[in-house]
Amino acid sequence: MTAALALLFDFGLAALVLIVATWTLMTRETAAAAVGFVAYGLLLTLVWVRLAAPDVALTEAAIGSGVTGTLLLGAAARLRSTEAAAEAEQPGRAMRFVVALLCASVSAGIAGAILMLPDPAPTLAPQAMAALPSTGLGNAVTAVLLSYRAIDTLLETVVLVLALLGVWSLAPDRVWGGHPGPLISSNQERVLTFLAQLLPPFGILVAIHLFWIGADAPGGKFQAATILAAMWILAQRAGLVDAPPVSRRWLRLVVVAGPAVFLAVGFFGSATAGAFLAYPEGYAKPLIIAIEAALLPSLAAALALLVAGPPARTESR
Amino acid sequence: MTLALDILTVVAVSAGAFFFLAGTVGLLRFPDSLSRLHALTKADNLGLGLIVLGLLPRAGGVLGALKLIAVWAIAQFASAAVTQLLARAARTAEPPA
Amino acid sequence: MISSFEGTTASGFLLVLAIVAPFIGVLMSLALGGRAAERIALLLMPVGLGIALTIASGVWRSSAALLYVLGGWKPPLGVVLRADGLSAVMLVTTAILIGAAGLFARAEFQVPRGAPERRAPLMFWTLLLAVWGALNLVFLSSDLFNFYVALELLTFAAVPLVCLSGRAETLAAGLRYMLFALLGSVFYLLGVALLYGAYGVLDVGLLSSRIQPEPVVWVALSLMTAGLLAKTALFPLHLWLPPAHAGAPAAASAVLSALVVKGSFFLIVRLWFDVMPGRMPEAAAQLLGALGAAAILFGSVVALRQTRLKLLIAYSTVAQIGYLFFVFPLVIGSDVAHAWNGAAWTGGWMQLLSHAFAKAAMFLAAGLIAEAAGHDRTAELGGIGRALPISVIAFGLGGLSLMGVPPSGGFVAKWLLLTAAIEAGQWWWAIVMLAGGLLAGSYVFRVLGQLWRDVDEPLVLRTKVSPRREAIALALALCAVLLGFVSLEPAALLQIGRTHALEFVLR
Amino acid sequence: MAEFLLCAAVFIVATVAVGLLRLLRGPANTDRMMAAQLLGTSGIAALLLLAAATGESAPVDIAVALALLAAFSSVAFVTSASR
Amino acid sequence: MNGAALFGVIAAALVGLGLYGLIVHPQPLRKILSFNVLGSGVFLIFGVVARRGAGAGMGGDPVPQALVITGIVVAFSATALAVALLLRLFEETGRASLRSDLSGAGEKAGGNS
Repeated sequence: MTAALALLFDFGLAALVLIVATWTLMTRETAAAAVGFVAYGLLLTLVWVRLAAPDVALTEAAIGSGVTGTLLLGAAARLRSTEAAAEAEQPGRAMRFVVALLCASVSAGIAGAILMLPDPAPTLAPQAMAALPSTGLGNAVTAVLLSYRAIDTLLETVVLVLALLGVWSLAPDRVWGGHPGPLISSNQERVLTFLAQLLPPFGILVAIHLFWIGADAPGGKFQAATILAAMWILAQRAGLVDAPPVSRRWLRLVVVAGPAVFLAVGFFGSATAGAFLAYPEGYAKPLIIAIEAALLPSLAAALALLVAGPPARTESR
Repeated sequence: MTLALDILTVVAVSAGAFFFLAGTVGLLRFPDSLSRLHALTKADNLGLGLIVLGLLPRAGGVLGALKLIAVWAIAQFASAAVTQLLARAARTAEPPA
Repeated sequence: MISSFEGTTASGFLLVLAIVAPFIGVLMSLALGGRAAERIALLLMPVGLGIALTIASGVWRSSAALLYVLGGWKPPLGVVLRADGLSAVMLVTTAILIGAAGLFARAEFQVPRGAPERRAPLMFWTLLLAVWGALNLVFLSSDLFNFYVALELLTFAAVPLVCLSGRAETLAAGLRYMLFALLGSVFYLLGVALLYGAYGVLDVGLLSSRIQPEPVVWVALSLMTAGLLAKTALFPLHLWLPPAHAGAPAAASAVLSALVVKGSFFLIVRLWFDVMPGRMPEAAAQLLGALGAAAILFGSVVALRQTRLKLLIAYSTVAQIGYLFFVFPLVIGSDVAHAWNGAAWTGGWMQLLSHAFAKAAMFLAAGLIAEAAGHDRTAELGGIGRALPISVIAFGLGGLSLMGVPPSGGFVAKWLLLTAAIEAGQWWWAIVMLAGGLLAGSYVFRVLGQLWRDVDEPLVLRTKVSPRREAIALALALCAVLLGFVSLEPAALLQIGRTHALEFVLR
Repeated sequence: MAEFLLCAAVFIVATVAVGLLRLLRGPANTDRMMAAQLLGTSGIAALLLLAAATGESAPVDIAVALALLAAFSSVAFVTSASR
Repeated sequence: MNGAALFGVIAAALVGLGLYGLIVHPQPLRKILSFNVLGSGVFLIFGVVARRGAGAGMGGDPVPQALVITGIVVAFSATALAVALLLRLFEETGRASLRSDLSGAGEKAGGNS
């Protein structure tokens, strides 16, 4: 009974995902497509729960749908005037048919490959579980991210820093060092101000909660950082706070601190535990938590600043 | 006692589900954006509220219950504000005929 | 399975340093800002070169790959870094070219003492370091997902370099580059997902011992190869390259054309020679060769029609990349017992190296010419040969190597590939190579003719060009030529670390 | 009891599936955003029911995050549209 | 058909859909959006692979799950950089098109994208 219900749920969910994705890609108006993408992200969150991947579900809810959706919604609104001109550039019907055929065959090939995957599936779950006690953690995903494959995570934080540098590098020279985003006056919308005052305390609590349980339960720094970033963006949008100028030393130190601490712990490991990014026996958990604590503000700042965009003005509020 | 709590769960969750249904029907059937928004608010407030109420006895501990209440509270405040914002956006999108 | 890893070798820690040092530079540059970025970059360049040379000599002396087990976790759970002969050669080349680009760029991206921080210099130096770190990761990692992270690092560092000037056409070029690169890496990642699903490992060594020729593998490898081809800009996926490479600052163009496109090519080689050694289907090898041939012919013909110097050089990159892909039909198609010592293998790598030096030299020379003349329209550059002889000679020497004129690195490369093609009985590639050489000759000499042309009124230079910068371009061009004099004995370095792969080929 | 809760979750997601017609039909993007908002709320409800049915706590945390971010998305929609 | 296989097929379809959008849509923003759908399909394949590898008391293999988390963050960074590029292009030219970007570059051939 329960299994049948679950399968029913899965089928319904899968159909919804497919319908919303198709509509999002095919609809005429880009702003509508961006709204569709937000809905699509919400549905994917449910899919990740069904795939027994709660850590990913949290990340998808926070980043995939939440912050990416914001980015796309904002860009679609800015670019509305260019929609009509782009329409004319669409390839002809025959061309689209050929492309559709090509994409369908790619899909078919991938689907075939997935269905042909061996059974029982090869897995690292037992090894990840067996090694878990030595990390002192209870969440195997966190152990993968910060111990077994810590190099990926370290470099990924560098990716975020590089993306931020890339976005900043797009600033016109005359406003270099200035504030990102447009100037927003405070008290423009009373409701918005109210929301931006009310939600962040909740957000900070939730972020701390997610961060804290991340060592042993689904959650962790990425998810917590995204929620913090979202709260900061909210306050910026409401005009409560201004995005800081990118030349501020403290801002740069916050962005850099996380990866820097990560690297430092890595080198500490090569001195004390025999390998770069290894943790000395018994000190794994505190060191991992130290890394995560340093990463949390760095990631939050980087994510929020990525959404805010390149420096655009020198005048502050 | 457990039976009473179970009954509470069943009743509240069913009522909550009903309000979700009502909200959805309203969202689909109502003629203009503002009345649709009204329907949405019903689902948001009452639907989620009743489900949270129904699940409270099964939350398993104070922290669990607190989390449930937090979900409801956040959704509540957010939806109140968002509804106003969306209403304003809807009014500017389609001015009254 | 784990026991098949011997663990970290002596001086393995250098592999970590080679990757991490540039990124430490990036973080410090951002934190300190202002003039610090340039100093940090210039300070790291000799350090990085030293690390690369030490790794190379370590590989050479021990005749075995260097290994470093990160975090003490051996595969399949953990990630190892591995430096074989190929990695060593690429590390050293990269360190030299990054250093040259850095020295060259000092004049352009210097911040005067006490001046406020400026955007372009800060970004140039940090991104140059980031490109370096990302390339070193590509060369040293031996984990499929870690490769993906490396590819993304490379994209995020390279795209902003393209748009550094902020002009509208470079923004469009950068956006197009970005979209191609993203599509490429997502396809690569798709293949990784399928391979992990089939074998449950990501490490190259473990995977190569488990992988079987079965449908899932073919789907995965073709998706990954297609994605990497888009990043390598192999015809017909080359559309993004010319505007991007032509629009970047000269020093950045040099790095992008000489090194960045080679990063994804390097991964294609890793896939087909390390993950799946000697098992590329004949048809796929011929297809890659055919695309390479098309790239040579198409790129060269379009280069011939260019009216701007930097675009011409960029299209010539499209053509020269084509030669690299002859490695697949020639190595896989030839007698397997000779495959690894085969002329094609050495020729392919020789082509990669000589093109890297020649192309860097040409972009730097073109940058100086454009700086001095204020534009790079070849028709209006008459007389520049008299004003900037060294730059034009550097350009010409690089061109000779592209054509394959003896005695240059390009000649040796093309000669080896040519003989391999004939020995393998695949004479059609030889015809394409000869035609490509002739076409390269036409576009190089056409431009040289325009640059040396005598004009009645002498060309007025906008700025003075420092002889030191001309010397850097010339030195790189000479390197490309001198590669032709190097005995091929060190080519054995390219074989080091291939032994476990060799067993598969010989079986 | 678990089955009842699961049934309720399935029911709510099914109603949302119908509600998503509003996303497809529009006409204004505000209507579409309302549909997304309703989807968010029902997703939260479904997650809470799922958590109660299975006894896991993770879905509740996801629901909390969703509640915060659903509001955030709507604000992003309104502020970007009004700019 | 179990849940993992079902979502595997859906993931393959999402990849195809995203690829189609990426090729066909002329507007860069739609291409970026399509890239995100394509990416989510790829991540779902990892999710399916992870689910199939459930064992040792875990609902899924934690390694691919961790890879997806890294992937989602990278995809977001890519989206942010691409959107910033696009908006700057729009500010500079008033257009948001990849077409005719070579008009000022004096190029005749090869611009047949």
